[in-house]
Amino acid sequence: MAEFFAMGGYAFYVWGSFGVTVLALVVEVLLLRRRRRTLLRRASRMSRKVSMGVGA
Amino acid sequence: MAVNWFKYSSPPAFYPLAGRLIPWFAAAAAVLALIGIYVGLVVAPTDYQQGDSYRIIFIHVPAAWMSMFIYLVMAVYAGIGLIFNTRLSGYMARALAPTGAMFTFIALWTGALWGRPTWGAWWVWDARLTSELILLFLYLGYISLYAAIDDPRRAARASGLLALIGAVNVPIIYFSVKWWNTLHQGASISLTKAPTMAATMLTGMMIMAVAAWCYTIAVALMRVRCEILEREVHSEWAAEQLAREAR
Amino acid sequence: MNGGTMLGAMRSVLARDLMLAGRRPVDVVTALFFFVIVVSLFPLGIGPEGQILHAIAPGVVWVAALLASMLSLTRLFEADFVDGTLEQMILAPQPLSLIVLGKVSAHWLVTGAPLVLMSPLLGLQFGLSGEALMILALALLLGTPALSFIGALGAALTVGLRGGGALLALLILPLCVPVLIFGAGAVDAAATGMETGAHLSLLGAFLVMALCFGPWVTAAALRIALD
Amino acid sequence: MLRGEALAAMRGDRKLFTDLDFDLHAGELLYIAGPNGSGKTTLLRMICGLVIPSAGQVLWKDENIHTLGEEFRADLLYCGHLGALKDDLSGLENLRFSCRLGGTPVSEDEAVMALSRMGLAGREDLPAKVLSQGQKRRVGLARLLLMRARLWVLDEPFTALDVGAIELLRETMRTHLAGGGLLVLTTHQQVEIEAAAVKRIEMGP
Repeated sequence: MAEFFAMGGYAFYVWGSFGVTVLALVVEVLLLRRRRRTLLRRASRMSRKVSMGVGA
Repeated sequence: MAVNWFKYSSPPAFYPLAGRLIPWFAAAAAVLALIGIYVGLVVAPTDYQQGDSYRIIFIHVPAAWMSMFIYLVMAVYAGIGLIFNTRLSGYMARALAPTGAMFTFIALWTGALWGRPTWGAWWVWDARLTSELILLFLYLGYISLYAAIDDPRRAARASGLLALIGAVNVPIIYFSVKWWNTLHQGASISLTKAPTMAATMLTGMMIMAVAAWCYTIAVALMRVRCEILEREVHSEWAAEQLAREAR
Repeated sequence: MNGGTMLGAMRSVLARDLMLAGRRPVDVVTALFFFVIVVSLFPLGIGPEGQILHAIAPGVVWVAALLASMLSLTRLFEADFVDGTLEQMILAPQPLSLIVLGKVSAHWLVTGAPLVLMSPLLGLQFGLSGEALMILALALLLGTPALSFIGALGAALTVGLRGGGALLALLILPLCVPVLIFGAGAVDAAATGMETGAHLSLLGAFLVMALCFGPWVTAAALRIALD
Repeated sequence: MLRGEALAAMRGDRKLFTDLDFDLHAGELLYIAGPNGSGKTTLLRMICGLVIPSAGQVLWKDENIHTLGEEFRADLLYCGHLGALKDDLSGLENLRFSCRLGGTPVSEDEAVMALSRMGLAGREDLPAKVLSQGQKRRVGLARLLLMRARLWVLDEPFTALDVGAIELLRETMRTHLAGGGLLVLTTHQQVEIEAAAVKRIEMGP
């Protein structure tokens, strides 16, 4: 197992590549989910305001 | 069939369809990526010349392919948007750009990490790497132009035109850079040609490339859904959709 | 609408822009001075060693020419946009691409041509040989109009936007790479005594392409910008 | 002759107007009225072909103006709220350039005559930057006297003009309409113009 992670002495380069790639993909997905959540939160605020306005 | 396509080219019809497709592509991307990584890191044998450092190609090559394909697809969407004046294709082009830029960055990053043990330098003015760098600039230009224009319709059309011009220029730039590189006798070993391609390596790379496609489609669909809702917030269907989902 | 009046519109735009440049000569001189100063700064930054200067001369002159033409192109359509003339140009009963051609020609005559004329003098500072100086001027003669057309496209895409200048550079500089490579390559080849024909013909091909498609695409970009 | 069919426009994400129709024949006048921000200028620019409608189309002689292209633009004269004048050029140079751009080259004498009819006699050679706001407008409007366009589209033509100039402009418009021309304009002033028919579009807020 340790040998696998050592990558024949190239561990830094190989894991550096794979790690940064995974990081970039995860960050992209997280950013997108946050964008969507913000959008929905703003919408729910808006619809609450509208229904309150109707109630009053 | 044709009727169906036109139906889905309108944002209100496309939005739920995209929502249904996302989980499938995301799941396919995850499964394929796991298989690809297993093939690339475990099954594929160590290269006798480069040792294990060559395993970077399982990321690098698919990322480089994606960076170019995405630009091309983006330009096609932009062209459709300009010619037929459809909103959705503009949104799609916009939704692909950040992912394309990210894959370009990954290709550059892994190229540098591969170059250090192989060429002894983090950066070499190799034709492919240099073209990739210029491609990154093209992506950044597209994204900046889109962001700089306030009116969404002008933004989509102007940056779409830029994407088309860029796509026409990419081959010219690539051949210029390649020619320049051979003239100045740059690095001659290239990342893709380096190891003698064993069948397992090729399989691993292909699986990773398909995984990258699925990932790109899933992410682009997620982004286009946000884009549609943000742009069309004032239309009735989008407001209803938002209200339904916000609950 | 016969050919005479079509070219007439182009000619009148060309004549008007030249007249305007004549009334405000500062704008013309600025680009030229910028070019001269940038080129002259390199020896100061690198040191007066003849061999190095000789080797970097083609690249330095070309990059400086590229930056100088970007600098002046930023405002190519801006003034016409602000005072409403651009609207009238789009509504003119002549093809907008011809009007664009007129504007770009005027711009090149005013800012590009002086660079070409000045370049042999700057090449002398770097110790280029007689033949290399000639090729330098010739390559710039073919390359700078192509740069003007590419830059005009960027100016049309960014007309009326805040921070247009930096954005223009970001959009356009990657597209200028081929011209830069073959322009500087021609001079480099001349300086090392190699064949320059291939470089110059490719530069010529870029110019023809820019001439054919540039005005047309720029016209489309202007229509989008004013929508 | 000039027809708008189910026109719609967006500004940003907001709808400015939808389902707007009009029909204008030779000798007729179309007023576009409405408060600021109601989309009057957008509609004018749409009639000229500068703005592409998000739905519907504008027709000239029963053909889409974008298909007609130059043929339509040869019949069109548009004066926007921007004067299209160069500060560094004289009134005369400005006028002659804009006429040539519009496809009607005029001689120096004709241009001088038009400028003096507009009350700018003796000021033809002053650079536009020293002219007053009203004088600049007059230089812009002098085009109306020289160009033979069928369709005039004018955005607030009476702004910054004095009584005499307004009278002159009214007279010019009357002649244009009587000769079978079409006129589309927006204005805040109440100016009566005789025409074969006067139509109005009220833009909503």
